[in-house]
Amino acid sequence: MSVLVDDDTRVVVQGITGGEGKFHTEQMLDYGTNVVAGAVPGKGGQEVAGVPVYDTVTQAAREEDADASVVFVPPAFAGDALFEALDAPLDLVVAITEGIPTQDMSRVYRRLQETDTHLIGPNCPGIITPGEAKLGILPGNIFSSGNVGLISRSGTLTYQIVDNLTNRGLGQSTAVGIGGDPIIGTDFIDALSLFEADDDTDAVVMCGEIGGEDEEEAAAYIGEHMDTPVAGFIAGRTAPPGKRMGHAGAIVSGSGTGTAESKISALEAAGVPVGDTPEEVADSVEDLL
Amino acid sequence: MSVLVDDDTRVVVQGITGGEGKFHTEQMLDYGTNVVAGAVPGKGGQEVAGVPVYDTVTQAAREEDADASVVFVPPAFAGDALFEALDAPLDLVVAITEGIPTQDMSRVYRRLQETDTHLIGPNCPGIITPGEAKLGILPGNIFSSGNVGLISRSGTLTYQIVDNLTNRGLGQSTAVGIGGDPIIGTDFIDALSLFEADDDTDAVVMCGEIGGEDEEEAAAYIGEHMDTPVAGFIAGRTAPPGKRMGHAGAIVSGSGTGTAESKISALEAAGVPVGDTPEEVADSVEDLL
Amino acid sequence: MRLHEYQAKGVFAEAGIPTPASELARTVDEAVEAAEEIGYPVAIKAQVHVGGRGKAGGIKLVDDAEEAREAAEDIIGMDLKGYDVETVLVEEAVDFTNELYVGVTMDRGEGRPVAMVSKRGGVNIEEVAEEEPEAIAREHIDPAFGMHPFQARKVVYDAGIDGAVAGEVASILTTLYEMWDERDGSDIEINPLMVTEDDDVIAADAVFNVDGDALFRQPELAEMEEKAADNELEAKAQEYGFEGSNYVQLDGNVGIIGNGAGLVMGTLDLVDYYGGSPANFLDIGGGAKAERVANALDLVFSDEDVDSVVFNIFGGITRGDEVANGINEALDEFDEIPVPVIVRLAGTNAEEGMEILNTDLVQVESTLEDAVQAAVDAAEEVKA
Amino acid sequence: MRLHEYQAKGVFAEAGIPTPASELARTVDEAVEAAEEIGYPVAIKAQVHVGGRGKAGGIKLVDDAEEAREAAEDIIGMDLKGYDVETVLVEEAVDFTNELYVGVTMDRGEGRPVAMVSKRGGVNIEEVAEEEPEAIAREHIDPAFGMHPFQARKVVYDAGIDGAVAGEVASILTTLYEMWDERDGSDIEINPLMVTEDDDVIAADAVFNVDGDALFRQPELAEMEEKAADNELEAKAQEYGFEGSNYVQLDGNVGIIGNGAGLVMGTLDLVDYYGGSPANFLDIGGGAKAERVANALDLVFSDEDVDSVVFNIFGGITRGDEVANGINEALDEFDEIPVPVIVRLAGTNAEEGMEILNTDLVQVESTLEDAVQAAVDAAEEVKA
Repeated sequence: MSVLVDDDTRVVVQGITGGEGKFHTEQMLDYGTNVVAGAVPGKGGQEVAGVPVYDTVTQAAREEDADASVVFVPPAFAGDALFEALDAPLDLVVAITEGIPTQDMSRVYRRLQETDTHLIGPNCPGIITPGEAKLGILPGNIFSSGNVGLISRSGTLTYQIVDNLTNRGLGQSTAVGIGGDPIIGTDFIDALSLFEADDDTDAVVMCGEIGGEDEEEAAAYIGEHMDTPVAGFIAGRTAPPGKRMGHAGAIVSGSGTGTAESKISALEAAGVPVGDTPEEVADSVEDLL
Repeated sequence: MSVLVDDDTRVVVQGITGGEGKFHTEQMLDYGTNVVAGAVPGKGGQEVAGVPVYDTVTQAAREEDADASVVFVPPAFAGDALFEALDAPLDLVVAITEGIPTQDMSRVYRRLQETDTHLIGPNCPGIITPGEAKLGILPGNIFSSGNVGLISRSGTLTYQIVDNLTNRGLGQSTAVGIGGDPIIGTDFIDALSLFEADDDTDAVVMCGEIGGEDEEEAAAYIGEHMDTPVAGFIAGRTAPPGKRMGHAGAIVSGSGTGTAESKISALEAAGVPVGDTPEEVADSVEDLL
Repeated sequence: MRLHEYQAKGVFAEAGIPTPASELARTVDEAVEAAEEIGYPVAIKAQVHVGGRGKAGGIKLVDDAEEAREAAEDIIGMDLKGYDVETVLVEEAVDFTNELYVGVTMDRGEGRPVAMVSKRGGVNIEEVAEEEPEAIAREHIDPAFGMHPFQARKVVYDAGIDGAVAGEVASILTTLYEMWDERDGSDIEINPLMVTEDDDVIAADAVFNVDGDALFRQPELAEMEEKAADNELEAKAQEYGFEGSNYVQLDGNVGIIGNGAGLVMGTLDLVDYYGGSPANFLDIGGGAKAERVANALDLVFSDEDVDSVVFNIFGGITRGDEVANGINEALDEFDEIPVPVIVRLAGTNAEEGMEILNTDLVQVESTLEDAVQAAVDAAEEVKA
Repeated sequence: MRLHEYQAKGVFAEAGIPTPASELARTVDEAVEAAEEIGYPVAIKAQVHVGGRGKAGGIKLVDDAEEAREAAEDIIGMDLKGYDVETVLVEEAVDFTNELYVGVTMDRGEGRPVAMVSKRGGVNIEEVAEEEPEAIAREHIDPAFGMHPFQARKVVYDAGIDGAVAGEVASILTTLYEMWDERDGSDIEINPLMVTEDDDVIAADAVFNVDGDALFRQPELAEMEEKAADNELEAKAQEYGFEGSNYVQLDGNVGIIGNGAGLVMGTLDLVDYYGGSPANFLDIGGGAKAERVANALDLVFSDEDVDSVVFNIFGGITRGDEVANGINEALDEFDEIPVPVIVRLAGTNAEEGMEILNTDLVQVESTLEDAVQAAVDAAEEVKA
């Protein structure tokens, strides 16, 4: 078992004819992901890496029986691409695109609430069930199959932590990068509840960062609803207020919400050990299992 | 028992300071309706017919514990007034206003689907539970209390049929004018299902007219879901295609949908006797009871 | 409210939709001059609100000045299905390889707009809808969000539009929806949307119907509403304030006046039921003020086909006695009542009202059935 | 992206929101001339992106030319919390009886905009929000429908705004929301919105923050983005293409370069954890092309406070050996490496990569912890 993606997930790549889209389609195919179609307006009938391209997501989903998509569409058109994926409808949409205007995402998020689709991202590395499928740009080779679930707002920091886990033989059930934007689809709580319900996940690592209050809300959720143990990490302890740290969502507001301290203390209050270093996170996971 | 309104319904009148709003507030109060507030922006603090006026519906609902409204707001502002009523939120909104632009109603209807509010109208005479309360402009004195439910797209035609019923001693549980516009809140099926669930309604009269396919859909619903017997009447048998008959919704389309024939045969196929005259409708009701 | 083809094309062109070169002409000379300017072949098209203009002889394709003059002479001033043709549109004839259909309308059943695209343009789309519904691709629009760009593409590709023009057709559909949305359209369509050999697309005809209830916020379109109505009686109705759909002229000889659309429709049906033939639909609305009643009677009397009138009022909030006084006052204004008028009052204080009515001028009946029967009988007598 | 006060007021005024008469001045003479033209009293306000300008001496109210000259001399060229003041806004001083607050921002928790109104204007609204949250009325906006007119009224009346100005405040809030929506605002506010004795309302200050990710479709606002960054290092970062938030200067002496925002933040935290102090945040993004690596190093070397650099790359899709080659190439471009650089590679082919790195120029560490520790130690040594 795993969360959201597995061997059977049938994937459309939106924006497959672009540079990134093409490259990562090949990478996903190499990893064994079931990429069944691409969708790019005006490019219907072409092929990319042996995958047939359709003009619309609806056509791709209908003709190839796809149930998920990965979105590499440029920011100016990504909002529309997400609406298209929700409309198809697909069960899972993974939005890799960075730099989507916040108001576009606000509208997508509004629509998302009315659907049963899981949206991951945007501005995220994707999701991987090691040995089965990856949807996104994650480097498949650093992951290994196991019983640790991983949720993270960041990309390379996730890889760092996965590396620490894998080096100790702690494999992953599924790892999901939920993205560094202020408005995202699947949030910590959504992902935590999926792992809680997954029989093959015995511990979860939750890797947060400054900005917003999702980690605080997740802490409350963990305290009330989770039996599966959770270990935490929070990046950005040294970030000054009012400055964005790379991610559009990683900012401590002037009024002092979104600080690392607030998140760490909320998690610790919910019984979640928060590591000071990635190594300490791996230590905690070993303890929890 | 009754449907949607009774003694306990606490009513806000939106647009209470206008000519119609004021007149019908007095009429409703005379009938015994529990009109507890008015709402008109900028008129907060005034009184109309002894009823306190608030600037917003939210304030009126909060301060006076209202759960329903009647809307007399002019067409240009009525769409906004309906959104305000849905937002409050109220359980029941009765929109009397005629001439609301169809696109405004399309947006209201979209929002309505996400709420639990019952919207009656627009372009309707309102709803009455004889002896308890009336919300709208219906002439209270022609109604009498009894066990016949009545649903109609028209105003005076309803009065005509009620008159025929009352003259024979066939009183009404509740009568609801659902309105003559192309896009309305409560449709035949909604109202039929309410009467079906009402213990004190033993027969229903459904008074339709040309335009749209609501009557056809209602016929299918009656055939499948109704135990309470229904009698029907359809106005507009002699209307030529492409011409609106007074009501914005009363039009047989060029392609031939919305004809009286289609509606009558659908109803008859569902076992609903359709009278040729209002008197025949009353005959049918006597037979059904 | 329906715009004329030339008005609709003006609005389309302003929004950036390609339309053929064209000029409006009111005389034969103007038409020929316009044809010369545009260059042959041109189409000469009657500007009246009638479907199937082509079949009825209202559209002619001409190749030179002589033909243009002949066609203009034929069309200007002709009677097209009951309408006088006063104006023609002289328009560049476009060579095409394909005719498409695109349109946006309100789907009243769904309560939301729907965009439609078909490869079967250039023919009656309602017939296509009936005979081959799958030939029209449809996409419902969420009125909260408006049309997403992907939806325009989706419906165009679903309709099987050729890839060479799909992008351009989607873009025209997007413009069409925006117009529909911003200008309170009820039905907007291009049929045919012509595709040329060079894969250009061009709107060869244009339909633009506006929601009459929204004209208050569409001043530019309201101005286009022709002051001159389609015929004299409808013009008179407008003058009297029986706007829009409250007066509809029909083919029969029994005039019908009442209050409330449903009740008037019901009265029409009863006239038919008793073997008569309705001359009109006239809803005078709530109350029965003397002036409004007088105007209504004058309007119906002006219809030469009318042989009797049934006046059916259900007094609700307004009491029957008040209504009767209003009717008496109105009747006083006529030197002579030209055809029999049968009045029926019902509702609050109906009996008091019927006693008040001046029976020297009108016949009073106490039930709807009796009143309609009397009017039908009276009309038959006149005919006989 | 934050507009200057004068830019924001320009946008507000264009949208029809009343603002005080004002002129921009770059010299003392220009300021005095502007003051004379506007008429005293006027406010002279420093145009820099700093909160609490008043308290810091960046805003002065003057009553005559002499005072104006003095104030302009004080403010123009002053250092305001680290920013050079180059421009002042000379503005009519408005007499007011009340100061309100109105604003629109994105509530990221809800994923939808929120409109805010308060009678507690003229003070730091974030403090009000913390100390007396009920003093701010809030209304969430459905991004599908936009702000309904009733919502503007609702939040204004809920805030307890006086009936005499409620309509005008609601109308200003509506305009504010439309601007926010059409121009991709992130935070827009008026604080204070002054109410005069005659119940006029006027925007005495203006905040307009734009979503940097949306500047591609807001060319007018993008042009307002000051070419001159807030300081030299940030200007250099922009030039090198480390736009927006990818380079942030901090107060410490350990330079930090890495790929990925989370990993760089994590590295900053580790520097702090090991007793060091980060000099900057620099995310060079995916891959490690030689030119980009060289630019990153040059940027961090340009910071005079930097005593050592930790370079932390996690090779994911990009293999460690490729990354190492990129770094070697980049290092070759420097005649001299001015401060110790500690490199740590991880991920795919990390070991191969570390073997390839030129250890004459950089120190290589195999774990994150060791690399950070080494950088902190090196920085301490330089200091000592």
